[in-house]
Amino acid sequence: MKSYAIVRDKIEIDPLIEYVTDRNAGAICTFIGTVREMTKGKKTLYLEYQAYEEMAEKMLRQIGEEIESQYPGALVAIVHRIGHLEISDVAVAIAVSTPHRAASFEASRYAIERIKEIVPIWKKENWEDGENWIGDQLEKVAYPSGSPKLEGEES
Amino acid sequence: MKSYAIVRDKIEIDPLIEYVTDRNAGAICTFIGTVREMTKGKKTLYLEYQAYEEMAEKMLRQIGEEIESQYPGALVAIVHRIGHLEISDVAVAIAVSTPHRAASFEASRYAIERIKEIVPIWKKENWEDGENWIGDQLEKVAYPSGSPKLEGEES
Amino acid sequence: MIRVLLFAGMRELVGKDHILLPVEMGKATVQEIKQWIGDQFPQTKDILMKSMCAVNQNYAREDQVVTDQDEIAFIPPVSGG
Amino acid sequence: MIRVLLFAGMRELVGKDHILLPVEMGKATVQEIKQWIGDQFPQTKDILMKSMCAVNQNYAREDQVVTDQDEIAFIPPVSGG
Repeated sequence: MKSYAIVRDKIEIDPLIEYVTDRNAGAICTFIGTVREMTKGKKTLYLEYQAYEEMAEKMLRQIGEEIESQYPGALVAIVHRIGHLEISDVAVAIAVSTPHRAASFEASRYAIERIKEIVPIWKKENWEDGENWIGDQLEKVAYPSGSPKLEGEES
Repeated sequence: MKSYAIVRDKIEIDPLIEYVTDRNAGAICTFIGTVREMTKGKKTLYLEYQAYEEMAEKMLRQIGEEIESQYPGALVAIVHRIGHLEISDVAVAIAVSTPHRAASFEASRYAIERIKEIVPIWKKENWEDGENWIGDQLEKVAYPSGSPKLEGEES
Repeated sequence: MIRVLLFAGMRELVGKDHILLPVEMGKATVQEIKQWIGDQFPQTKDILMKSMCAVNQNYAREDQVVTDQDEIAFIPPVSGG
Repeated sequence: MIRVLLFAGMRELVGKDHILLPVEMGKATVQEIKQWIGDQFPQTKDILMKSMCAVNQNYAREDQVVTDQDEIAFIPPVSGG
């Protein structure tokens, strides 16, 4: 299994958990993002995810490395699915193991926030009354706080 | 599946995730506690968990209800294993789904902290040089902050 | 007779998973039961001091009165998770 | 020729998953490429303004110089997760 992957098929959670299981881990926190039907009163029919696949995997790996350097002993695996996703399908799954529990929660939370900042993946919402690539809307400020790191810049 | 259970066999994560999966959930956070080999330089050989089973399940359910009343739309499942556990075995697994991600992390974290406060389960460490029921040691203050709620007391 | 369930370290120190109180203690407070167990099994005094009592699977106060219709258990500091 | 990869809303607005720049732009800054695309495909101007550029799969500054040996992509605001 690749520990940082963009996939087109259903994401299985067990292989991720197995990947981060370790004799020195006491805690595994997984985060699973699923397709929610209702958002602010609007009904989603299905989603379509697109990625700049090679770069997206590279950025997932970067996030994992950021975590491993921040939390000694952490092991990380992240898989994001692309293509057509139905309600309740798993879009992203993150697993982090650490020796103690606090770090596993923090690191897993960090991973999902970072994914939303720097990983080139796009979501197209298909509602009852239309469709739109999320992120393009004028109401959303582009890259507010978590601007992607530029080459050569300090992280 | 019982959504709050004390079990003697290997804990499977997928049924827990399925249990909390919902059309209105966008986030599932799971916490898995595994048996760690090294703690403060001491090598654990295996663990033995004992529970006041009926009360423990009741307290797990109480924790789930605390979460569901605190986080609207949350769904919770918690399973704790007892008996003889080897290194890397899953001792406890928590799954919480919520509409948005922040609450899933908070609630899952809350669940594991509460388990360590109020659920009548005991762990006996078996080290290379001896064994001990954890919680009985003099260095640990009994019920410091999170004292179990007494009957009739406000939570 | 009131039956008191024991767990973990208490169970090991007493060598049994429950204690039956004498018939004349047909009704007693948690505090009285604790006192009696400590007297009969002095090796449990340290843990008893740190333990909670559960009556019918709810944590109980020291002054709660119980009878042989209730399920009593002493809960040493827990260590699950 | 420099090849620029397009994704999401940009891909839809242009109707292609990449753009080939004219041969005379054999070497250009990210800023110049952005300008040229905005001129050729005015419908992309709004998104271009909000997009980052990636050169060889790293986020790049506007003044970075690229050649046809580099892999260029415009990254509209991401929305994974």
